[in-house]
Amino acid sequence: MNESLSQIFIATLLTNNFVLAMFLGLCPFLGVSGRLGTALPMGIATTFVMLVASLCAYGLNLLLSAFHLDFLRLISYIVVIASSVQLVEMVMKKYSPALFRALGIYLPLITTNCAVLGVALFQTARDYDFAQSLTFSLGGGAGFTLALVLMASLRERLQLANVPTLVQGTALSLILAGLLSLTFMGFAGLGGGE
Amino acid sequence: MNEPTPVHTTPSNKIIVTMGLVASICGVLIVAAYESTQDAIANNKRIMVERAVFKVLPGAAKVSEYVATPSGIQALTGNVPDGGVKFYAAYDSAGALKGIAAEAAGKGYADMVRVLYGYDTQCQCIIGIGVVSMRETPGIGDKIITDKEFLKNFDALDVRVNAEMSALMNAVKVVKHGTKQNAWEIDAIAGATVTTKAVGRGINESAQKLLPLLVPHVAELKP
Amino acid sequence: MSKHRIELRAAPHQHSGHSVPTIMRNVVYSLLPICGFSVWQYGLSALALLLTVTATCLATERLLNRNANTLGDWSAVITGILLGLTLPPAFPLWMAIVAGFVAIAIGKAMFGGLGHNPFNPALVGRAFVQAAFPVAITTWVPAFSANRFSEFVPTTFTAPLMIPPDIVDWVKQQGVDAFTGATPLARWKFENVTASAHDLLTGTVTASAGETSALLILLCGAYLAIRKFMDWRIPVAVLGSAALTAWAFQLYDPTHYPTPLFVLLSGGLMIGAIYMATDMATSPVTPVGVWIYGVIIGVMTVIIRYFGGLTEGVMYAILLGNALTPLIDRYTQPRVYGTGNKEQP
Amino acid sequence: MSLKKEADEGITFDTFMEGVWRQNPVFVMVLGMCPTLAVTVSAVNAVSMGVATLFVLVSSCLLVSLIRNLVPKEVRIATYIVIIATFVTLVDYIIQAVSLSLYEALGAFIQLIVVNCIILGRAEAHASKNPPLKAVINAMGMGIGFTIGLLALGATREILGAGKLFGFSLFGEHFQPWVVMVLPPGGFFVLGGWLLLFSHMRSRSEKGAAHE
Repeated sequence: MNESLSQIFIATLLTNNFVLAMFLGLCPFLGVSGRLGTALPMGIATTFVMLVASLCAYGLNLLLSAFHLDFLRLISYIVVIASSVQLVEMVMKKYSPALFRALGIYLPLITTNCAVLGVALFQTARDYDFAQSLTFSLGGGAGFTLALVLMASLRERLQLANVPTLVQGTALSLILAGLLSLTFMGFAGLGGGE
Repeated sequence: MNEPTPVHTTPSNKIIVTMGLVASICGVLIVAAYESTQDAIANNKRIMVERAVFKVLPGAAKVSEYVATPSGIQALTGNVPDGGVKFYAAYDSAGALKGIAAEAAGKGYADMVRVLYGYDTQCQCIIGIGVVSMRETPGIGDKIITDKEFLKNFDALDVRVNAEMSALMNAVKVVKHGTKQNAWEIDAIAGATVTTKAVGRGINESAQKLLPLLVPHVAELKP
Repeated sequence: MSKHRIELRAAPHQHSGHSVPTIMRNVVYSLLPICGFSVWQYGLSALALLLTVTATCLATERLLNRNANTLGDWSAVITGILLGLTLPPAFPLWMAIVAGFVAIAIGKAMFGGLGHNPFNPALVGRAFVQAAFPVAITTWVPAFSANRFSEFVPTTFTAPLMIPPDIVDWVKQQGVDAFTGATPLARWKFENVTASAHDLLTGTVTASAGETSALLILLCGAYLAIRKFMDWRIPVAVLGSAALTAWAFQLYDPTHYPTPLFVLLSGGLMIGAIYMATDMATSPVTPVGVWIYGVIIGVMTVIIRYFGGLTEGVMYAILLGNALTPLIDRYTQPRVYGTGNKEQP
Repeated sequence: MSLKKEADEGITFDTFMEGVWRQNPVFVMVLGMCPTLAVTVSAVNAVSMGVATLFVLVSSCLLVSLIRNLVPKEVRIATYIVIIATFVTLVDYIIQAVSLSLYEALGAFIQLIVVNCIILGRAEAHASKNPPLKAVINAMGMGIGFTIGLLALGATREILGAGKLFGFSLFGEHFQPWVVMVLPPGGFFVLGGWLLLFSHMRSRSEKGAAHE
């Protein structure tokens, strides 16, 4: 539909945050959010892969629609995402070894991040054009990073708290995520346009 | 588990053969599934569209898909062309045109609110709406389905097209609860203003685009 | 207790000259006039609501800390009163019990109790019931109705788990003129009608039990600030930034945006800025951090009110501020003495 | 080789029960979270999603196990992903053919089964090293465990969030739904609550064992 770019960006960043409202990318969200130092690079790496995946998916979708090969969409998306992760890894290793050292270990994890495939699938389902798709992936990545960083900073702080042993671990992360999600509900309606 | 094995690489022709084998198995499976479910899916989609259209245009018995473009209207085949607007023409069992249905969408409280509205070509007004999809707050936003008073707005919502056939004579507008005066205004639901406005904006946008293209060609619609 | 007047910033406050129970007790004292006013304004239903929420908070606190008696630190009482004050006076009591339980259980006990909770417990409870019961939490009753001391609002004693009855007819019988059933903020947002500053200051408007009289809340807050039981920077930062933001919007389009005074006095901004944003466990420690935190809350409040789907944004703005607190602390941390000028890895 | 030894081990009851209880993907391993939280707003959705995942899991593991000796190590993961994507596409079409309204309720999350870590995890860790029958039985256990987990979540959220179970009203028409339960925060809270319950039960049984 005719959503403006700023609407899409605000929606994916805040109101329909990928992690906190759409539950995309939860595995890394719960797994890698233990330390602030790793959360930010992970978020940036994911955003970057999302952008690449979104570009590829856009082109691929044009191609598949032109040849009426819709049934190959899922399989080709996942293959493209897996190989673009590989490609990003190789390019990074060659041209920016420092960045590679910082992000390298997260890249393979991103292949099975449902947020990345989610970007590709949702932009197709919503019939976004090129600019909309790019904005969607950027906003999604930024939203993922925001949620990850917030979560990591909270969890780091709670390491000093005497959290009951029963609650420690994933349950605590989930409750924190629930509270963050509750907080983000306050953004509902932002960017709705009067 | 992963004992350090001496580096041994599989010859690339073996890799290619295996991948080819796997790919062909998968290809066969997908195509088989696609072919065998195609009819059922098309049938399901048709039933779904019919059910939605019949709800907003009571008395209809048959639906066909059309597209309106600046150069006229034609039956829809394949994708909707750029600048075209998709709509449904509904006929009663005798084959007479019962009305037009089209989709409208507006940004609501949580996400896009998508509705289907029924348009009567005689009175040039909207005579019913149904929700296609929405994620509004249950208990508040979903009043647009349940609130009888609100649905009365769509008994005969005026969407006449102006003489130049360029836009609606009066834009559809959402007004504060209890202040509806004109037939082209929608009386908002108290406490669910955001969702109501989304519906109003969506209908206005869609009608402004579709009706000027459609009205000059209504006579061409035949079952 | 020491006689030195040492500046109190935020936790850890062991050396500030005030013990935790002392501060907490004084906060409770300062809240009593506000409670009294809301009971005078809304009558029996408000009284029942405040008592129920506070009792629930205390009971939950006791239940979840079976080994240590943590009731003595008064914190559960504060949570209860604040939560009660942010709820609509006619809120069904069973829902109030849910709110109180969630506030203490999910908001505090889950994280190890007082001082460890990342979010303000009262606001956690309030945000939970806001999301759970969106209709009941926006059902308002008129202030100063004639029968307020002789009868309860019909919704107060709704059977547990059931939908509260419709009170439209009941409100009509109260003989209150021109009751719109909407808060000043909602009326501004949807009808572009702003309430007068006089009404907002004295509390003759429709709102939650404790967010009506801005003047009274301001006075009680001043008491706390003067006695140094509260960091005055936070309310100043919140209110100041909210007023500035509102002023900027009004310059831009005076017909559409209300005056800064309306923004300051309406809704829960006053009680939020003074009593909730200042919660020591959930606000930053560093002086710079405190200012950043306050400004974020003030600006977000105005943005949510103006552009969001909700009419009131204070609660979510403070929760967001709470969520950002660890980050703010981390990036405004003063360098530890003796670590040199190098940045820490 | 350890691979050989493992393959020779017989099929025990635990092959099946491992996924249902001891290694339950939802409550113990906390895997496959996206669909777990996103679609479990009602019991029907939860079961449908669980069965769809079960189907993909079992068929992928079967195929992976059948060709386990053919696939070169280098392209192992790529092959598995292609196989999984194939079966997900299959499920996608089947659900569309069965019920479009169910399809719309589950949305894009059917296709997101591809990146459900349970499936790739099982294919890689179990099916690629075991004969077909054993792989299928183990996958079946995992899938059923996953479905049970989803059902527990979906039922809780539907009962509280709508006062219904499988669409049937439980408390009469005056029940006040807890809207938050069908919203995203409710998903997090309910799963968190179930995990708390599980770890509580586990610590109880451990204590009990210690006392004996």
